Amino acid sequence: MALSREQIAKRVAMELQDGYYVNLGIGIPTLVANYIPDGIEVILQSENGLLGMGPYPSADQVDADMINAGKETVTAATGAAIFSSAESFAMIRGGHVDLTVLGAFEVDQNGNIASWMIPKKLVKGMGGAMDLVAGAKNIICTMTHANKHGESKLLTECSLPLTGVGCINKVITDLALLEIKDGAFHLLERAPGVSVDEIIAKTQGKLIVSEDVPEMTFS
Amino acid sequence: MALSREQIAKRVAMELQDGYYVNLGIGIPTLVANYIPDGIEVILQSENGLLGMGPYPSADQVDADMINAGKETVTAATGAAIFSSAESFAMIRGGHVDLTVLGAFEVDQNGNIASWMIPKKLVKGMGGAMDLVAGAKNIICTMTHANKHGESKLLTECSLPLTGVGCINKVITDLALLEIKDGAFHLLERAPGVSVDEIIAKTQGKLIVSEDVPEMTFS
Amino acid sequence: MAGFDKVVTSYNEAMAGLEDGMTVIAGGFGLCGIPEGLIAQIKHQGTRGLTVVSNNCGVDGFGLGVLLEDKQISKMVASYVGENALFEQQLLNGELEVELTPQGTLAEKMRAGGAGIPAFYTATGVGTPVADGKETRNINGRDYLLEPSITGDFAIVKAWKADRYGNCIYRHTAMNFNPMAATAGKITVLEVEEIVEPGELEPSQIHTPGIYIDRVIKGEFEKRIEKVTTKQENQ
Amino acid sequence: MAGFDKVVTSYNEAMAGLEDGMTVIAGGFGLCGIPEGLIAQIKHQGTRGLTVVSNNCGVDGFGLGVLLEDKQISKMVASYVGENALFEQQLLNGELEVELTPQGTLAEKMRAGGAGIPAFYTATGVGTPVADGKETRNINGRDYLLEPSITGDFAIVKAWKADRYGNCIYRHTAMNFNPMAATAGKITVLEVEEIVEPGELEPSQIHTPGIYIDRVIKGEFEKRIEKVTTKQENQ
Repeated sequence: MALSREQIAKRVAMELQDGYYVNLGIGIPTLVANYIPDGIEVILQSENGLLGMGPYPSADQVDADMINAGKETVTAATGAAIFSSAESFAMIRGGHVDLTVLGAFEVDQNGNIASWMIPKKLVKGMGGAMDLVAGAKNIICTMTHANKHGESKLLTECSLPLTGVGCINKVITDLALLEIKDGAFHLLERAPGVSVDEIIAKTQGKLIVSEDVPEMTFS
Repeated sequence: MALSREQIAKRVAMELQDGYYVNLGIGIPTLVANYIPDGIEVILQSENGLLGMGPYPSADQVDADMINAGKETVTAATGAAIFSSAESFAMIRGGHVDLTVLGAFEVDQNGNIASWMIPKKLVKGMGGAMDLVAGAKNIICTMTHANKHGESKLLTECSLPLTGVGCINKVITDLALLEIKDGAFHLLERAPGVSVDEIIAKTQGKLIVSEDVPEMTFS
Repeated sequence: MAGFDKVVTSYNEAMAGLEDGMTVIAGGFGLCGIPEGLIAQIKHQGTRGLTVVSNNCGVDGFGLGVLLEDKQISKMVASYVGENALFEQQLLNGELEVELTPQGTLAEKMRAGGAGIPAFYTATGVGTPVADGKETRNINGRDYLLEPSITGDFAIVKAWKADRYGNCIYRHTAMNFNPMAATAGKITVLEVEEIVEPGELEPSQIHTPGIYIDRVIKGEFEKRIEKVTTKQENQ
Repeated sequence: MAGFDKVVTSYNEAMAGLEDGMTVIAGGFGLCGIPEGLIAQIKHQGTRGLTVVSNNCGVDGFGLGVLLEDKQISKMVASYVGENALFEQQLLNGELEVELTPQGTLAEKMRAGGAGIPAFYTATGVGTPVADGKETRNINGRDYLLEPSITGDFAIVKAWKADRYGNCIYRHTAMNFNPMAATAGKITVLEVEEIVEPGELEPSQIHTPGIYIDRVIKGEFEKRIEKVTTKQENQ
């Protein structure tokens, strides 16, 4: 069965390593913070200028001057640092963030990503996404494998205007975990109960499938 | 009579205006701080990262962590700010310093300055001088009018490697105050008791002399 | 001390000299850390044909969004302009031009503008619509875009505390774009919650040194919150 | 918490991985704000063929000057290298290469290196020997030089207080080049006067966020002063 948003977030969280600085995008990526495995510590970077983002505040802790990049009220964790947008993107652009998790409309077998602009629809802007994909060492893209019409979002070549070129390493969808390398998607894990055939059917880009594709586990 | 170092500094200080941010170079320029006219306030910038340089400390205030760009121990004035070298030169390069006063080996009638390198002598480095001359809105150069052999240091064209191109507006020497514009030195004031003829004799570059050149006053 | 007493007491003085067609750089991220009173003054003055450079354009009826009501903005340079129906409408009508700029590139363009760096290279945007019309250059095996810096006729900035020299500190994440905006205005106006005596701010803890600041005014802030999220709701 | 406990207790651990021929970026201005113990460790390790990037090269017998004694530095990138007889001698002998770089350009090259900006334009040095071999480009009517950024295999940095995450603050003008150096090392090692508990440093007052820092060590500092100047002597 296809993964829920929470299950996708949970699987992403298993990719975290002790000591990682991580930037989580809006949507499913934000949920990853709820599933950080026991025994490891990661520090969350929010690109509006916060390193060490804590949980949401209690009602009486809400402070208009303490928000994250999604403009939600948050808290600062113990040991946090706060700085300007220029400093924040110096960190990002300079490759100091270990992992970035973000959503997308499309990714392709060459690691290109389209996530910000659908022609003929109103363009709201790229925010920090282009900087994040250009700067991060290691990017995980979270998305549904296909759109609501059943059309694949894992493509030979992105059809929408790009956010970044050749920058995505890993995709975690509601159906599968795939690595992108050498011009192809490599199917590494499938969602519990999802068949390899379904993933093949819903992947338009070049897909490499090994003999035995394990089901995901979540712990 | 030729001005003393202190008199040059005193004449430079009369160019200060209320509200100026000023960077004073090493040597004679440093002395300018001792002659800031009554009734005006200037803030001294030191390029190692101090805006609001105060006087030298008393012996028991000396602090190894509080120095100026000349590596002398100093104090911070009330209302000072301290920052990194990158921030300091952002100020300088960005044209936020109102006046820079520095020494030179040579200046020429096109406003070029040579102040850091004498071929065949050991080169110690340009420090912040190139950044200062490229960034300042307004630069006063202090120097002796001629070298110890009587050779002019106000030239048609600098003979030494340059520190900056077309950047010097004003020169205050031991003999005169001159403005540089339109490819010439314009003699505006002479030191008390120094004749126009002596200044003409000791200025190799193109010199414009008006009919009546007043003597400097110091108040 | 006249030369360094940058405190003004009226918003008319604070924004004196702002003229039609000028470029205004504004600090803030969404509605966080925005110079509310200075924006209101621009609305009040009715200045038109403005190019506004800011990460966002506020929301309908608050923040920079209020300058849309009388069509005072002709061009917006921003990274994200959602949450604003009037913006959308003026954009579709062709009454408003928008130049979308990646957030980190926008921050760096402001910093570069203030720091006398006319242009810099960045990998951000290579191979995307952002690269259209820009030089792409390969440096050490990777492609980069040449991005010009930004300066403004005015910068409007919100800080927490400032002294009369304009030295200031920001509060929490209300810092955001404010420090860069502060450096990039020909005239930079700072609106603060509190004016303190010189010396109250520790010199090495000052976020923006006063050299960048031309005028300081004490404001009153509503500090509207875009998305109140709390533990109870979300966890 | 292992992942973020960056504190090491020996200088061997602090400088582990430094190899012959590497580039080391060092904070400090003259003898002010220099990582004394880390420099001593490099001397102790005997690493050779180093390229050292720092505003100055210390003095004879102190600061980076001690690395000259056993000829460990093969190239120095600096803005000012006076006050050092051994430096002079090795330079004249051809044992040492020097790349003189304007102070502001040097600071910006380090910042750019840490910030993922491969190159930027600056007016500093146009028409001077610094421009030799570099691209000069006219932008909006003024000439600028293209300056590439600098990164190092190691950066050695001195701060006042840090927590185990590497968040730190500098003391007075001992800040100088340290914040930029901190961002520009593949491995950045921080030597501090005091290690504090996480949370003791106010988040918005941290000068260098810990993300840039790989190792933290508590040092003992002599803090030698180059020019003691006092009121009595001078006024």
